[in-house]
Amino acid sequence: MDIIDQGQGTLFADPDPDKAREFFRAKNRKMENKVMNLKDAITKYVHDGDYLAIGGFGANRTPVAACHEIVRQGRKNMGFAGHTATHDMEILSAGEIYNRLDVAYVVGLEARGLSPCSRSYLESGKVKVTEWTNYSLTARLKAAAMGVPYVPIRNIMGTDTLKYSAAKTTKCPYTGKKVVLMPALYPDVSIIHVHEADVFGNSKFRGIAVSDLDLANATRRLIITTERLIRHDEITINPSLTRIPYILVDAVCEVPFGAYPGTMPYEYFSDEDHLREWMAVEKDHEKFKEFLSRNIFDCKDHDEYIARNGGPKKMRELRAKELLLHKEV
Amino acid sequence: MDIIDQGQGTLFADPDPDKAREFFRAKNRKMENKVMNLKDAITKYVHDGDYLAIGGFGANRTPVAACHEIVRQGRKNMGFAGHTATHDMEILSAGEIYNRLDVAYVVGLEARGLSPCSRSYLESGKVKVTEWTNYSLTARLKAAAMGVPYVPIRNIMGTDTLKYSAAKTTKCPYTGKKVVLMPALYPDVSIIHVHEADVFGNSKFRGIAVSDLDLANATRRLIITTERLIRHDEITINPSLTRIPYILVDAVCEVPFGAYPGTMPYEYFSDEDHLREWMAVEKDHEKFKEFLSRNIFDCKDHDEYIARNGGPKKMRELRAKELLLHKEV
Amino acid sequence: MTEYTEIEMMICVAARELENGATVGVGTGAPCAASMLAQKTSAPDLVIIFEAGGICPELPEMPISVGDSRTFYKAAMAGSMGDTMEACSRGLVDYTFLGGAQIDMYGNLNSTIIGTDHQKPKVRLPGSGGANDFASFCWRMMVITPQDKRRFVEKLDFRTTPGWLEGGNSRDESGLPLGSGPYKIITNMAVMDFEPETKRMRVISINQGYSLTDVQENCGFELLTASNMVETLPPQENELHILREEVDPYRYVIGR
Amino acid sequence: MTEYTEIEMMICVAARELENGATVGVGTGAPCAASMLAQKTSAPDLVIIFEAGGICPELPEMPISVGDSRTFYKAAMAGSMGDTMEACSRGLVDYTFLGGAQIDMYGNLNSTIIGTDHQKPKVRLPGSGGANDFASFCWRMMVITPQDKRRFVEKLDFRTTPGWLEGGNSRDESGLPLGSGPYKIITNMAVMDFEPETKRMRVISINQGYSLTDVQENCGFELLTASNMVETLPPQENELHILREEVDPYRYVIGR
Repeated sequence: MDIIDQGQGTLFADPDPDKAREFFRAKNRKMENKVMNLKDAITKYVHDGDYLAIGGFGANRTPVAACHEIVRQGRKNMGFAGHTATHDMEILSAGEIYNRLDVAYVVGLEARGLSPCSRSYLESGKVKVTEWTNYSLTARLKAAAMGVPYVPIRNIMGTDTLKYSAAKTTKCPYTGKKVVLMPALYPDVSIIHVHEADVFGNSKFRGIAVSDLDLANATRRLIITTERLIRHDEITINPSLTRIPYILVDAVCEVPFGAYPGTMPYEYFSDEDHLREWMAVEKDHEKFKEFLSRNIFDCKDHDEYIARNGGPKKMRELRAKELLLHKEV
Repeated sequence: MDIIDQGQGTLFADPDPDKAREFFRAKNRKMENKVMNLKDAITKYVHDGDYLAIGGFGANRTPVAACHEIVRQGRKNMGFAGHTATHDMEILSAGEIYNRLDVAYVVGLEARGLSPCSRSYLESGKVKVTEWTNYSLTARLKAAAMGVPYVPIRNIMGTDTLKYSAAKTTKCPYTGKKVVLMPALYPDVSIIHVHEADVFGNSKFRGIAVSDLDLANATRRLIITTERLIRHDEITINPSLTRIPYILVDAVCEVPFGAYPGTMPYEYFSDEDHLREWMAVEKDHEKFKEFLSRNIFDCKDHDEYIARNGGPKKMRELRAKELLLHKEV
Repeated sequence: MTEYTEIEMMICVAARELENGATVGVGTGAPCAASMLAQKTSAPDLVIIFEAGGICPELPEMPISVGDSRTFYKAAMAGSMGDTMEACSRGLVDYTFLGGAQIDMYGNLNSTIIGTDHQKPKVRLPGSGGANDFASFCWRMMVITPQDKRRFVEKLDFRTTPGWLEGGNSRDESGLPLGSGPYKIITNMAVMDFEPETKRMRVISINQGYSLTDVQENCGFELLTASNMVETLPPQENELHILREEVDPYRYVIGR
Repeated sequence: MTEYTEIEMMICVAARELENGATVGVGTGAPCAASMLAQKTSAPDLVIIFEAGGICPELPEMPISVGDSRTFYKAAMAGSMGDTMEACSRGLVDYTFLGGAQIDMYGNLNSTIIGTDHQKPKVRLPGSGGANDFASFCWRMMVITPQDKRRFVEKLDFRTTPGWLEGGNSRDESGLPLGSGPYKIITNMAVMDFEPETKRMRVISINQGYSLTDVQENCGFELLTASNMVETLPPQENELHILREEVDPYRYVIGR
């Protein structure tokens, strides 16, 4: 196969589908109770050096509690998929848990501005970076979900994004057109936050899926954090609503407000004050250390983090905001 | 790109994504009322010579009424995607509406047996056939949905299914593994039957999706037949349930029992007696002609077909069967 | 002695091959009956997957179609064909049962045409459907089929679905996923596997009432025989009871 | 004369480029404001699409994220990133608005790094996000950006997102979808398009209060000029009223 062009970036995850198949062959298929606390799930399934991917979209339906726990447990040398990684990236950068990064969108928090912490970590030279785009990473997950080594798409050609990626340009044998091959991305472990899951891991969520369906398929190990556990018969009564089937899931952790301070659609809006506080405090090393102690290291769990940041009253306010109740006058 | 192996079958649809893009560029994007009767929709959007694909799965959530109307209007020389085509294929074969066929699964009605009519039409030599598999056709639709000329998968290698397909085997430049490239399939027109749609074409259905989400994206023109029209605000109140967005849709036709005599999940089970009658009567040319007159050519529309085959009482029986009410004792 | 029919025999033998906690991609008929029987006997945690999208249903009765509403009744998920086939392609599905009009000594199957002219066949059969997909992707492919010379042929009229291809290493070299392939062939007369080096079909057990000669005489190619060939354990009382009373009370499959 | 700010000016000018019934893939900030303004003025049937999956929402207020719950409020569909990007790739999306730290004369954009060492950049920027995707796939890419020499540069530090690449036919030859490319660049001083042959940036209208000299002096490369260069129509009373009262009453965007 003639390679017309290729990126010089490093491929941080092996796209070989047969190696992935060997892993999936050994994966448990039984519908068993997988409920555990988040601490144990992170201990058991997230290891130093693993390649990690995070569901949701930056600060939307993002498993923030899991990101805190990863930092609290001090994971290091991980690979990370920066697939519109905003507040999740900010947390993981604070812990310097990764040293290999696939970039689509990083260091920014969209309209909110940039994270000084994420930014200086990436400017430090401590992180090996390969460039992609949001859709490129989606396509890489799709290739893994399909159990193939790559899928062809039609972006990034002609840019430095290709040059610093690990993609390859070839010619389509049907049309003679150039396509760029996105190598399959099989993360070692991923975490997805959902509205509802049963004890086996059958999961439902509302709102946009972002890339989570392909991510759930692509990842070797999957931790689900859920706002609520539900009875299994709430799954089986309408299996059309299942977004992630139990067979993909290794652990189910019930974490109410698990996406806070991000948005959980139909549940609570993002806490913009707290997100601003994060970005502001990052500018002062000492203050940031103190802030991280208060909000992550000295918190036993996410319940305590919520309690320290306004507790039930704040959650009710964010719910009202999410539901746009201020418009109902 | 080195071709290791390739099928000798004919490609019945152009996989060129730029030609598809030109079509989609001109496609109406406005959220307009697209309700029309089925007769007009078939007249307007299904043309002699077009490449046709049918949603659902054989006799499950299949737009049977639309298949009847195509035969009633006497379409000819069409291409057809035989993607687990069972009762739909049987109807279309009775009308000899196609002369080019991509085969995944045809002539059979699964556990029910074979259709003599479909079979003899394919044995007549009047139909040009290219071989695929169910997943190959799904992958071809996925490639079209993605706007790329092909996707690689890992089946059919080493078989005559590849030899009589139009697929090509190449080597993956990342892993050195062989993959078989499935050329994009952009049907000219497709019909999908759903439970509920608004007047713009935003559609919801329950149960398995089969390949209909990719099909809806891949096809140039799309007719939705729906059990019921619903108010637009039933879509917007929970847009997570929209399976097909209006922007893909050209016509919306309200056709209650539109999948009869097939199954519509949660609504009515298949009429096995009537399906058996179809297969039995096909063995006798004269009887079959008479049967087709009674059930298709002499019927004004699907309402009349339903009335001639048991009407409301039969529909209630099939609903009870679908809901397994006989088990509730 | 318990009475049983040959189809009951094959279903019971097939069911035993499915270990608890495995995944199986099935079609309608005997494969589905075997999987349901396994769930109700030795493999309560067997996970059934249908190609059209039904994942882990509680089958209330025998489905007529692999896409009918029974295939996702009380399921874990009513997904899509992509969901199922992608799961198979990723290696999440252990077993599949297939059939065909013809099978050769390497377990390749024909369900496309009888005759030699593809564009004008003597007999047009349904084609691959999901068979080639399942056989390409699932780890272990099994076949339940009557044993006769017209089915077990030296040369297929059309190789629809991959077995061990030309035997030896040919399957691994073909590009199909590594380590997958035909596993057991279950007929009314015997159970066969494949000799590990040549990948040729090999008799490993013979059903009550038949001899190796019967098996070979009803096969169009030379069969290998295992050194420790045994008699197939016939259907047991409890297997037959569950098959007849719970799995297929309306005799959709066992009444054929 | 009506008073307005430069950001208000740019949003009003951008909004007018979106014809009724078109589709637009937008980000947060000015692009979203321009699209919302267009919906409330000349393009009531403009269809807004967000990269994370929101398709045709009724935006109740300015989103903070292109994936927040406002982006699929009362939407036709809350889909996925794949749904959006595939629609763009198939040619269903007409317009997109992008930005960047640097832009060159062919409309290529940099939002990745400032500096030359990619592994240890002087300034790390967010990267492509969906910008490269939208610019590759959508038919017409537009940019809303302040005009200054540090942004409008001779040579990008990093070409994140494709414009007309090296000009001429280079984009068509690159493999990117045919017929797509940069369309208009809207700044506080002028509106530019691209000369059809060379694909170089060309001034087509100049905003009130600025001269061609101002525009050229705040640009790091030589600008072409259209033969029929005009004065940009300034924001109209009704545009400003709707922008201020309905589109962005909390001044999230226009208050910056």
